[in-house]
Amino acid sequence: MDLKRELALELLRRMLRIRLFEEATIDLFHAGELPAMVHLSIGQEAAITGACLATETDDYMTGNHRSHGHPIAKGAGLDGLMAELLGKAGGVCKGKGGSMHLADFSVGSLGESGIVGSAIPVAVGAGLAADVLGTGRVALCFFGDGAANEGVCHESMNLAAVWKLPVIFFCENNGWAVSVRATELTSVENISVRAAGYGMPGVTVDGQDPVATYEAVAAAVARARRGEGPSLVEARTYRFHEHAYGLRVKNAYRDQAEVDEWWRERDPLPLFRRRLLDEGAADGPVDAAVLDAIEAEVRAEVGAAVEYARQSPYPEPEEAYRDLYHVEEVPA
Amino acid sequence: MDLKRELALELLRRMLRIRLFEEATIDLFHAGELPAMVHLSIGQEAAITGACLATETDDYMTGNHRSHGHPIAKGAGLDGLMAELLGKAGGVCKGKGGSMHLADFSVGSLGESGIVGSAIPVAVGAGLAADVLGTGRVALCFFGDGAANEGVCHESMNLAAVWKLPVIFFCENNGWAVSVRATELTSVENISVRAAGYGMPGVTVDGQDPVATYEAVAAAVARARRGEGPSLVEARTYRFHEHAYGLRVKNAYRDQAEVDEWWRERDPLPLFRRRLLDEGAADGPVDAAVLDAIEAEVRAEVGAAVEYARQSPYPEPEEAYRDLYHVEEVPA
Amino acid sequence: MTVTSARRAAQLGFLQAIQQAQHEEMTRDERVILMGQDLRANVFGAAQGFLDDFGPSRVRDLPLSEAASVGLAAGAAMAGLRPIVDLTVASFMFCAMDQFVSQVAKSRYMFGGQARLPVVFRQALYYHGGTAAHHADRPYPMFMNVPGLKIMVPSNGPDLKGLLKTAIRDDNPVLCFEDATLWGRHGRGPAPDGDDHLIPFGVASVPREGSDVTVVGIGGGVRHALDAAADLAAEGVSVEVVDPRTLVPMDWPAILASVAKTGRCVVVDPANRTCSAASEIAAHLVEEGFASLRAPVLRVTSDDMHVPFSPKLEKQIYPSKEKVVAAVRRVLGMEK
Amino acid sequence: MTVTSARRAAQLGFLQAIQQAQHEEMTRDERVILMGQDLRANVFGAAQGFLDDFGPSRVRDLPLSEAASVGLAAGAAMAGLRPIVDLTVASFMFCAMDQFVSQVAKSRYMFGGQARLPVVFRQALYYHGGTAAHHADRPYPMFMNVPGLKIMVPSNGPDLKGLLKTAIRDDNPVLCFEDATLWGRHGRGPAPDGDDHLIPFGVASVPREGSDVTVVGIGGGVRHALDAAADLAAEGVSVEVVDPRTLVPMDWPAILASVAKTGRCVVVDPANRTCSAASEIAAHLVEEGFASLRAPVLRVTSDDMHVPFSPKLEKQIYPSKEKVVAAVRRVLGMEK
Ligand SMILES: Cc1ncc(C[n+]2csc(CCOP(=O)(O)OP(=O)(O)O)c2C)c(N)n1
Ligand SMILES: Cc1ncc(C[n+]2csc(CCOP(=O)(O)OP(=O)(O)O)c2C)c(N)n1
Ligand SMILES: [Mg+2]
Ligand SMILES: [Mg+2]
Repeated sequence: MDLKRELALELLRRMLRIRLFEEATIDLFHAGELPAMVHLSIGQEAAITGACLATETDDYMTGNHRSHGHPIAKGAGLDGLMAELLGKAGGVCKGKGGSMHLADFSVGSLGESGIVGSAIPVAVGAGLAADVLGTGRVALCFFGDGAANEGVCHESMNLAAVWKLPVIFFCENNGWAVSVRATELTSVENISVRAAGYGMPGVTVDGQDPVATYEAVAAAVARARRGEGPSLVEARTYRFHEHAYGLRVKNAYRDQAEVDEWWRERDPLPLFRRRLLDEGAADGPVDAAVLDAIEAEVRAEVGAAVEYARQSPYPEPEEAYRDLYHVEEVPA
Repeated sequence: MDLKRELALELLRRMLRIRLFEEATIDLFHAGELPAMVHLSIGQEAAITGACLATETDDYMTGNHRSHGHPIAKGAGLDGLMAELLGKAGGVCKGKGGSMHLADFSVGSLGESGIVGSAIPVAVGAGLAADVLGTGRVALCFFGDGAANEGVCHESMNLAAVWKLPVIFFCENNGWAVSVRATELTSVENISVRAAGYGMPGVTVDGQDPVATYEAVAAAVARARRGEGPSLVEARTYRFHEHAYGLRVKNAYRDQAEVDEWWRERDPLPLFRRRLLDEGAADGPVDAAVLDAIEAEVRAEVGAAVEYARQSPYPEPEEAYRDLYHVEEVPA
Repeated sequence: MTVTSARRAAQLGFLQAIQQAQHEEMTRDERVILMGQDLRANVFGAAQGFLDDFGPSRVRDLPLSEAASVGLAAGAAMAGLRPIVDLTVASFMFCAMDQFVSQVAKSRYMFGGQARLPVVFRQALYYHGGTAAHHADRPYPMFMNVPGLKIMVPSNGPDLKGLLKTAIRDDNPVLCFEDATLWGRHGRGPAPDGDDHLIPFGVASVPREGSDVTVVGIGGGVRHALDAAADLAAEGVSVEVVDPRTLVPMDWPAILASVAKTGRCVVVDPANRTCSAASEIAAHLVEEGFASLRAPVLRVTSDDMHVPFSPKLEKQIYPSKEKVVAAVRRVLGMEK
Repeated sequence: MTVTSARRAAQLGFLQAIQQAQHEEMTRDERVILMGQDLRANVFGAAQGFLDDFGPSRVRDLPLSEAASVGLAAGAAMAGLRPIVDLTVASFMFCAMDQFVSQVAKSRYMFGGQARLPVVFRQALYYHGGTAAHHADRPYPMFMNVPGLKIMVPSNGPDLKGLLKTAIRDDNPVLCFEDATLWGRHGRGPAPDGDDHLIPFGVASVPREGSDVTVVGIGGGVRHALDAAADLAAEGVSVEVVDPRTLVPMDWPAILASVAKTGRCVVVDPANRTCSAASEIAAHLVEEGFASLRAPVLRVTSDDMHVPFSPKLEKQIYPSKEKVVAAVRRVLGMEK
């Protein structure tokens, strides 16, 4: 493959972080330790990771309810994220945000949004700040195929395009919005065709391929940094689990066979592992032991995060009454 | 021209109704008889009339703040509209709506909207009713180039497209949204290119040409009645007066030369008159006397409307407290 | 044992109430249609069998386009349908606020009475369950500030059914807020008979009579009021619980009459405190019932705070039985 | 004659107040940017010369995309700018309600304090001038129900200037509602000196002291309060007028102190009556100041009605001097 070894392995590492982190949340769910349902990105790791690694740590990012993968791929530490899911004081949002509202400003993650589509203009605003302040940063905006039909998505794209802001609109088209097939809610097959309506480039890539995704987003990032404005990148991917883990939908709405086939044929983790082994990186071969070592490292990291989260105390009740406003510290 | 005489003359008649009605409002404004500023459609009569005459009286319509032309072209009586502008009891909305909120349900006009873009989904809903009830009606939705950037416009187009509803989205692209040139607010030159993002046909026509507009909308209406779903028709036109008559904008924002050129070269009324005389209708020539007679008739109609409006009493104060809710008449 | 089972079988919960009301009214009137996100798969559990029974034209899954969905319903209503829109979670209403205010609430008035808008919007108040700030709003007071809407916030399944059926038959727009803390057993009540159970708007119920203090409860607040009343009865305090059931129109005569009797009032409202329904009730009481007030009207509301995620943080911000008991004691001068 | 001119020259109206506050703060801090519809052409009259003085990067015309505009400002604020957004007319805020609630108001809290949102949204309460229902809303009470926002509704140019400058320097989101009935001479007041005129939030002013009754006025309501006070003085009634100036935070101590003195209160609020700011003030007063109340707190608000177009219909629905006088008489027992 075209990527250098270091980058290729980092892609794998972050994909694994998402997968193993979320598998751990499944265990926590069954153990009754999760306070609420979680929306898993399992199956979508390649798209998310490919997109995030095409940005720098100080670039901005916003996302949605299916939120764990975004900050993980952007480089957030797992401890604070896991503690957040458990509603603990050590959570990245002090236990106040929870699964749908993760944010880690230290890696440019300005927040996920439980209101679908609602954080899209926030990313455009971050792009505006980068533009006005001349920092050279870009903003990466994750949204789903369902969110693409929200009005604010349209407004945001037009605004970013007309002002040529450094924004990458990244659509994780996983084929479904909860129980409804994307094509029943959206009047076009590929969201990327809408880019032409804003005079910006639009491209659809295989979201199960981290390299293809990385390359498409890297091109969009380069364009944005050159001051040429936003792009829309759509990654075709699939939601491997139920909309939210733990949700029981009354009527069956998607064929188990469809799900099984994606697991069997299109699981991004074995696919990428195989490819790394088969093709190697641009600067040399990759061997299985290295990959196994990475997996072991990530497994340990995730284990430590679960431990950290369990050990972290619950917030004090008064914590509920802090952070509504920023309050100027009175100098001593 | 391809149109039959009757239709061609009706196009002219309704264009004249708009023009002379609005010229009368200018006089009323200067006479201090108008309670508020008015948004004039002068210059846009061909687009509006071409669109409306492609529908039937019982088809639905919604519009915007630049509202007089729409109900006039749809066939509303001038008396009630003029009285409405004066806030009189004989107004089509009993004096409660005013210039920006005209409606005449008797001709399918479900209401103009002072909130720009806000009535777009209402038209889609009317289309839904037609579809569910099987009435065969269509809904014509007027909006401006500025409104095209409202989120609800996007949502409405997607919804109409995915449900294949009988809706014609009709954009009066007059090149300006108040003081800003459309191309500075909208990332594409032609709004119609956005249609592809919804999988519906999109076309741009010369909005100074009532025949071209009529034909484009007639095709869209036919398609809608066949159950094939919505279309987007964009008419390129121009706002001949200030955004609102009586508004004084502090800084000059458009060249007077540009305005003058439109008046001189592209005024739809003399253009259409000349064409009628030069080309005749499909079923025979048209002579000037007929056109003059129509103009005289319309002038009389408008004069009568002004008289009606002036004579109409103001509503009783209690009228302000009626119509908030529909109240079931108690049978005697 | 048999009696108990029979009594149990005759209980009506929130989800069945919705299911029944919608099914009966759609059967009764072909113009009634049902639209919502994830409706056909019945994700929220109150639309079982609708697609089969009424077909795809009348049972529709909406895209994530709340503003257009609300405007669509307004337009459809003006053109002859009687839509029910299931917006699922009340927090999503903000996306459609302009459509609620500018089209749904204003069209009839602005157009001088030409429009009729027989349309019902249903949404859950999805708080108290770890959903955090983006799903847990209780925004009905904001809509009370908008003229032209009717608003129901029922406290039990039978009321929900009866009011929802009335709402569907009303020619005016109705917002139906469903307090999700009542989805389970707390929302159950004796199942009404037949398919003609209609409850008029603007008529409060008095689920418990008393003489010392009036507690007005809204939605899930009624439960806390009743629980507090039971506890306080043990101490000899006689609490009257009034459930307005609809906030617009509000049954002012019933509330004023109760307070005229007791001279004291506590209002229990799950909404945020500032400009809450409780504020309105307190303001109205002091304006119209000042002479009968022997103590301040106290509001037991949610604190003015967003909803925190952590289970250790969330519940304290809401009204509770304990807070109601404390407020009743205060108005009775039983404690400072 | 010379004196009069000098006094006239030293008056500050609403539009100049905005112009000055924004210009001074943009000069002071490069991170402050100004965005709005039709700003560069200065359609609303408070942005003369800004494009020349601060350049196109910091002075931007927004498309008709209110939701994105508000979210954009939130994101820009989180990433280091200090945006001022001129939304022009408050009625357009509904289009962006989700962004106000879900992003602007909630982000700091939800993310555990990571976000700072130094952003100001300005909008006119554009009623009383024949604009009809779609432009004439006075929706600040709806936003009072949303925790996390600060809200100012000034009643004169000097206050507007001082509060707006404070707002721009605040690290929290502020909504600045500008009552358009004060755009002309009614909004003028003595021009403050220098470019350091800052008024803190949460501090009421008392434009007229009195002892018989407290009249709390909001925005344009202050004018009616003062006019009524002047009329009533002629009859020997001493009215104290309190102007909270900011509704969030509200200066409760000042309002309570005034009512503790007078024992009577009327609240004048141009918003719709139900769940108005007046309702909140009345509810709070009865809760915290019951002992000092000698009469019901009366609300003089707009009627719960949309704004009709006709000049013969519109004005009656709003508060007026006459309505305030009548309410004061009622609380003083001067008439039934
Ligand atoms: C504004 C809004 N509407 C509806 C919902 C309920 N909801 C949560 S996720 C979801 C589907 C989102 O689909 P998509 O954007 O494709 O994301 P995915 O879940 O497939 O990752 C819905 C309808 C919501 N949270 N916010
Ligand atoms: C939601 C909303 N935003 C802003 C305005 C103020 N406004 C009224 S008309 C207008 C421009 C509309 O432009 P366009 O849609 O092109 O219509 P045109 O006036 O050119 O006919 C604006 C900004 C409004 N009325 N509603
Ligand atoms: Mg999806
Ligand atoms: Mg225009």
